[in-house]
Amino acid sequence: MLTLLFDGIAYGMLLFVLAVGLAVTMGLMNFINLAHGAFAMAGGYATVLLMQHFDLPFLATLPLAFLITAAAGALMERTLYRPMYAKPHLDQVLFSIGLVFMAVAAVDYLLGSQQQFVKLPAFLQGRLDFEAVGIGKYRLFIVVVCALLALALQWVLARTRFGSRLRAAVDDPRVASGLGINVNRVFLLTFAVGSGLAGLGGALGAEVLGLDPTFPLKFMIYFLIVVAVGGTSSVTGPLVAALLLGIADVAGKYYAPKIGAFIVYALMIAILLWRPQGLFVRKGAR
Amino acid sequence: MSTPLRPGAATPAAVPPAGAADRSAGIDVRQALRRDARWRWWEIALLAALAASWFGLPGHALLGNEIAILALFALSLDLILGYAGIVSLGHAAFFGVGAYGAALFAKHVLPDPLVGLVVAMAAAALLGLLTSPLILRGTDLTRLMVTLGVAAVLYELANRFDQITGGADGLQGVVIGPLPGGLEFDLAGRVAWGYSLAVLVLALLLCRRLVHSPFGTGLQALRDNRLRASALGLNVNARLVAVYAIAAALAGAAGALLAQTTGFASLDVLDFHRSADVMLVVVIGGAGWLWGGVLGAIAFKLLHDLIASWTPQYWTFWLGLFLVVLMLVGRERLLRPWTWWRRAP
Amino acid sequence: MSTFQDRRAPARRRLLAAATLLSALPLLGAAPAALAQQSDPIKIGLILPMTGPFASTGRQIDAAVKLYLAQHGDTVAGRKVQVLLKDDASVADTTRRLAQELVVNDKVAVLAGFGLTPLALATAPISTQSKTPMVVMAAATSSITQASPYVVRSSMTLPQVTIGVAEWAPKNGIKKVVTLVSDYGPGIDAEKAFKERFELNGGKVVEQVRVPLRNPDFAPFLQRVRDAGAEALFVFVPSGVGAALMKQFAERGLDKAGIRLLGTGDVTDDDILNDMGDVALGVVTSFHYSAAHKSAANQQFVDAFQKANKFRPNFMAVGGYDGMRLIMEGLKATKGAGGVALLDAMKGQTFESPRGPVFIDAQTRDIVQDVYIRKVERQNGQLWNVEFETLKGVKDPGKAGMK
Amino acid sequence: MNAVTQPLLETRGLVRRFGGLVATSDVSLTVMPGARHALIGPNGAGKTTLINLLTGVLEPTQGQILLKGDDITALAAHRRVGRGLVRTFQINQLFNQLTPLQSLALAVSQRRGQGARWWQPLGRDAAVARRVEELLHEYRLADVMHQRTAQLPYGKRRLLEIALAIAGEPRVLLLDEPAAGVPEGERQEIFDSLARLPADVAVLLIEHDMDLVFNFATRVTVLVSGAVYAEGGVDEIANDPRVKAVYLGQGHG
Repeated sequence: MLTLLFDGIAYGMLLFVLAVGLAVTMGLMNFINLAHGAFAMAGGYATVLLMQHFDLPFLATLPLAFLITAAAGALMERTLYRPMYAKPHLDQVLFSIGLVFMAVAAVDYLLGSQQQFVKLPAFLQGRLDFEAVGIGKYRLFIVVVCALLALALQWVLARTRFGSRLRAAVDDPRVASGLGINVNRVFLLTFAVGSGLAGLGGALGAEVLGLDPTFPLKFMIYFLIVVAVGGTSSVTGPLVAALLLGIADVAGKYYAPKIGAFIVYALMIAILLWRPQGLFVRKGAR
Repeated sequence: MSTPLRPGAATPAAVPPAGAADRSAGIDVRQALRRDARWRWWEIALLAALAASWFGLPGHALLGNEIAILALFALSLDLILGYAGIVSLGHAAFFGVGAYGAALFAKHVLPDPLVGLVVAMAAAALLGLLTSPLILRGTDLTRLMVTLGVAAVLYELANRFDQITGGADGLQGVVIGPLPGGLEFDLAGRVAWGYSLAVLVLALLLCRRLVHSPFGTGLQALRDNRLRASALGLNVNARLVAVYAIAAALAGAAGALLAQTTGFASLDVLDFHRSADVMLVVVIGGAGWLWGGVLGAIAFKLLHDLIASWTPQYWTFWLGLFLVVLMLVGRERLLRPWTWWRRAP
Repeated sequence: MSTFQDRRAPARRRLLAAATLLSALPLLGAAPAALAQQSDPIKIGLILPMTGPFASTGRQIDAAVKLYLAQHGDTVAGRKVQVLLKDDASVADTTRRLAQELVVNDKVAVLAGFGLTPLALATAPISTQSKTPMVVMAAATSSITQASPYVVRSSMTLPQVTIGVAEWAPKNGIKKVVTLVSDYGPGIDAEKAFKERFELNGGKVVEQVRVPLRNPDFAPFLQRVRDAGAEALFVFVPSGVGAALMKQFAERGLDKAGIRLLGTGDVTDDDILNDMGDVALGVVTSFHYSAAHKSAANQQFVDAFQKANKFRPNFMAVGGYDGMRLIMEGLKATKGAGGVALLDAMKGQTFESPRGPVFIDAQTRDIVQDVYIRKVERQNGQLWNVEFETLKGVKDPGKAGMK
Repeated sequence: MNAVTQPLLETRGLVRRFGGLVATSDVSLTVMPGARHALIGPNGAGKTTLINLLTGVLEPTQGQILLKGDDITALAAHRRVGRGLVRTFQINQLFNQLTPLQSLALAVSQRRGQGARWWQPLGRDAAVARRVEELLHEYRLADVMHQRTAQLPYGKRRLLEIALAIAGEPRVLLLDEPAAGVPEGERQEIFDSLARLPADVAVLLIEHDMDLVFNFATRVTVLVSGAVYAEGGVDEIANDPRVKAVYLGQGHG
């Protein structure tokens, strides 16, 4: 069932963009940031509000969503997150979940608890039908955008100066700073970009995943699965994990609606039993 | 003022002047060690307060009952989190199994609460044993995810087999028999509260013995340094499995208490927020400290009720704020080096 | 000694302990206080999900209750009526505990609210035990009224509203249908009711899909529907979820494929209908209330409601509004007495609700009302559920079947 | 009686590879009862790897390890300890949250098979208590027995490190650079404690500090890049030009 496969891929791609930031920041700062979903939500709401109040076209709002959340991310990193890096994981988990609670309640208060909607431009609605296979235009759009992002990320990490610095910092912050790399700046940038990507993902996903104040809680677990399964040391890891998750989820719901979610979790446990460090890890992870 | 409080070592008398090792021959090690396990006045006071609350606050039996149950649940998490250093975001799994176990047992087999309690604990302990291999390997993140996954799987199963569990509508028609002495669970919930308190106190006493025993010390040892623990000849994995099962049983007891005192069980007992809440409770009260669970539970519930009654819609915001500030400011209780959280040195 | 106790500054521990004990004190005071004054005002315990995924339900009902009291005054037999609003965050055992507290401590005359079936079911035993009437303002599983002889329902039951569309569809040349419902009490009710009535009228349900209550993505389920090749899809999902489903329905191209979307009114919930956009246009639903219902009573209700709140009233609101009416009228009849007297006073009430004529069946304690077939249309720039057919005085078939 | 003739600890053709790198290549070693056996070699000679193989922290790629004649190659680390094969660590491995008192009481209880008891307080057993007391005095820890290990001065922690091993009543004791990082002032305490080790215990000592080695050991094995390079009495080794070349030549300490 190709359509199904395609949906799975689209869903997975979306999850990838949403979660990759989390993976990188976690790998880089060894910081478990459950509040990642809050940035995704921020991006989603940014798009919705921009469209509603400034009636910008959907496409125009996407980069804005990225920038806004990235800025927010940078700000938070500076003010709130940095002091937490040194703390134990448990503290980080609770700190970030505290942030999630605040974000959820605040959005609820400001914008109400109801679902928000993105009015897609006409050319993204409906679907293309190649004889057996039907493909939603918007999902195609998602796949394309996310694929491009994935390539871009890979390129940045592998080719650019920043990428090499980043990888150095991931390997060993102390050594990196010894090499005269400004680790703090790398952290800041990475966090900002990661949050930005989440925001972009949220904007793209609002249509498919739905958008309401409980978004960060609803999808936190999915993000964590992607990161835990994919490992935090590469871009490919989370990508594969996200695709796997997406396809498994979609297929599970199609063929066994009642236990769809069950399949996802079972799969995760199985993989983590087989590879406690995740699918793709350099040795000597935490 | 704080001297009577500060036990043992802190009082000058207890520490022989440095270098006086040989003259201090005849230090009674048993006494010295016993000091760790000694009851302190505030512990007695807290126990008394718990008892007093039952007589003093008849109007709040239901809240009290929930607090007692949450405290027991937190105690069980603290045992693995604070003492053995196992992080879990899926502790609700055991709570839920206990709840459904007790409810189903009462519905289909025997309405007697005490037997039901034991059955539920056994069921939860069994699950603990079965899932313990999952928490022996991997990183903290892995452990978080796996425990979380187990709870989620159980949730889905309970939802799937709704003809047994009642699915999303909850398990109806659970009737619980009277406690020994013909004590029926009354509408005001005082009997229920007494029942839960009694179980809680028993569990506290048990855990207290546990953590001061060689076994308990061993747990703290392997939390601090697994490598050395096994170099002392401790079978680390066996210890972890054992404590995980014990904690599971206690969580199961908490679940059973909930099901029995409300005569009802719903998917909610397996929900993620249970696991998250109990984690918060332990941290608010202080991990690695038996009373942390109790105080945490009281603080958490009262906080919730206070804020919620003031602004029902947005209380989570204040809870979040509280957490963020707490973590940013930090507390000596939390700043304790958790070597098991860190990269191996 | 130096286990953990020792290393934590005892001062802090003492403080924490003291604080906890202190914070208990006000409760101590509160308890007698509550008993002292419980005689004068008449208390109504209103338990709603004000937080969590179903917060909008609570929002709507709360607003409606306030509106009713504002319009009709909050005194009965010279006594003030005091509504105690509690948030259960749609957690069943919390609902139950709150109900218990309201009954035991606050001595409420009646319990009301109950956003979802499990919440109502969990509480039913309390109302039975304490002989406190319980007005269900939202939860819609048929069986709730049987859970306790003290339950009165002012909302609707799913079979009741479902049969509307199940009657309509076959008459309009729709013979092959797939059903898609949320996998919990109401959903299963709807599925059952639809199948029965629809096939009774010569239709055929070719496939039945149940989706988990909370799930991110409808795509795979809708794909199933598409592959089943039916003429129409019948849907029940709790309000709020419907929107996402409808969008994906269009995005799957099911509409292009000529598949009609049928459903209960939950799917085209007035609360969010406007934001759904054109995908909602032409969706046919059957329901007991539409904000667009043509009647003076409704006009006035909707205007007042929208004046007081920034959102449109939906069926939840009307459920709360009528529920409040039941209670207030009942209390008037009983001179403010609660318990069985109030229950009896609520049974058999007949009145003109914003939704149309309704009456509380004395046997089933369930609401009997008109059910309307509506189509989503755009009128002066807004989307509305426009009613174009009416089934008069529909009882809950769920119960009709049983008795 | 054959305990005299039979080696207490023996390795046969022990090999350990990390990927391409060979950390231990074909090491065959015998440690006799009551031996004072030193294992020396330049940094990266694979000394610690060997210890890890012996104690079961690592699994050998090839070869056998025998304790009192029986094969323990596949035995879990904690079981080897039960059989009297005990080690200390080059880098302190202690229980930061516990006190020396608790740590030792735990170690002793564990040794006496009471480690898993949960129903009675730590150190209730009189024999255990007595042994703990002895250790506290012997290793000069009595005065700090109530302080958290994390807060002890380094020298004391080093002593505790050794005391914990001794508490395991070893038949074979593997000392991994016991004096490592100990300031001059405090070294003496370590040396004394080593001198006091029961005579029947076989000791395998890894050390850079040649004074310590030559004071303490009777037999020396030189390890170079994972393989046994030379073995013999202290004097032989001390005067062996090849050893001087590869090892002493580099200077030590």
